[in-house]
Amino acid sequence: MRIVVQEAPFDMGAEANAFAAGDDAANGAIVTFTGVVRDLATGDLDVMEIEHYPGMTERALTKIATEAQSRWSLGDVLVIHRHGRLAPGDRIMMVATASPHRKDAFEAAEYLMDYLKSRAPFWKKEITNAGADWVAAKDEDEDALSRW
Amino acid sequence: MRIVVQEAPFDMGAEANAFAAGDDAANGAIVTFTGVVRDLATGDLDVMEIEHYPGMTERALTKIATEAQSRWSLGDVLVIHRHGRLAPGDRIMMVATASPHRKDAFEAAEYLMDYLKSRAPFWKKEITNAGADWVAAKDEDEDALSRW
Amino acid sequence: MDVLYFAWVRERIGLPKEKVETQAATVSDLVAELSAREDRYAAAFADLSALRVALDQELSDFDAPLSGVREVAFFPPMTGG
Amino acid sequence: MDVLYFAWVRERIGLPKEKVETQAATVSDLVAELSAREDRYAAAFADLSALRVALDQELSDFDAPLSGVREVAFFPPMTGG
Repeated sequence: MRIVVQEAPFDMGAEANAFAAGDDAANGAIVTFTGVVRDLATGDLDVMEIEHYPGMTERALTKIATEAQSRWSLGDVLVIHRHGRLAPGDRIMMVATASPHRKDAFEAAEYLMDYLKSRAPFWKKEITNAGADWVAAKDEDEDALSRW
Repeated sequence: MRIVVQEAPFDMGAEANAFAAGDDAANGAIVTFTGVVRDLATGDLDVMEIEHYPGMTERALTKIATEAQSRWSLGDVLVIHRHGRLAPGDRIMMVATASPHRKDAFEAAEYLMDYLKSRAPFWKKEITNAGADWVAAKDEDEDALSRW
Repeated sequence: MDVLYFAWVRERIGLPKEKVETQAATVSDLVAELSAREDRYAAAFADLSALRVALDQELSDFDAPLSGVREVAFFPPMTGG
Repeated sequence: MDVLYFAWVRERIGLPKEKVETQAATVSDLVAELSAREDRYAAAFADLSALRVALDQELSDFDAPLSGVREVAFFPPMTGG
């Protein structure tokens, strides 16, 4: 398991390759999810600022990843999440899962994402010419947890 | 949409980065699935040989990807599938999806995988010291189609 | 008409592709015609439930008519991914 | 006890962290105590349904006892990923 919380950008492709390189050929299925800063519908997002809770963040991510490993047959799990100032198009975070079964790899990645959205202490703020707004949590993200 | 059928190895990380680079920041969610040649339980797989049906393969993959694009809100779709001789640990194939919504990106990638398993004309043969065996299609792979 | 064979169908029949002159109306008729030729065809086509067929590179079935078809392919269930 | 604030809770209260000497038995008691201090606290804690609380870096709830707790954090629902 590798949990990374950092301000610096990360290279999604290099991380995916490094993750897969650790594989022992027992895990035929590798899934990655990468989150990218979306521009607003109005197209005027200047900066996305991501605040987090140092200490709790790592604990929460580790707990979520450990739970995923106990629920599915996983060879390895990777979680990377950035904080600080990001621009549209920047990668915010990624998760990766390796498993002998594609269903497990997919489900575990979705589980990680669902919990990461609503149970890891990150808060997003969108900054435009018009001002700054904290992103509101979505009911659908909270609801997504009920399926697990 | 990019559909690639090739004998040569591909660089999963480079492909993932190239796929994401084409993104216009409207698609916040990128999912990749990569299939790796698994060793056998007995640990003695020497070579996996993948036969395909040139011409039909590209048609079938294009049809599957086009159907995925019509079902989900996707920015782009990538499918790469190798044929020829592969060794344990080699990457066989990958799919990638980009979408404004993580649910769409995940579902479309799972759909691509399910159809690719049972509806694209590839056949795997496992070669060990003891001989060569064509991999039998699994009922569970055929059954997986019924959910779509 | 081009007839193609893949995977163990190809191995059992012993060739990947051949030209077949036929008046067969359906895929089943063609299968019967080929099976009557030689044992290796009869062996390959013994269990049709273990086979798939594509007509002009589109998956089809054994009842399908062959009129206008230029390429027929026989193969086992696919195992991609 | 360390009390931490994040996101708009931090902005409304005007600081990220403070030491609080309190005999509050539960999180709710602490919230009431802070809210009584100054308007900015009362404003931040006006709608508890819009807030989450963590005790020693584990998500908890407003009924939870504070005995033995060294770090309390208040923040809005999380929006990671």
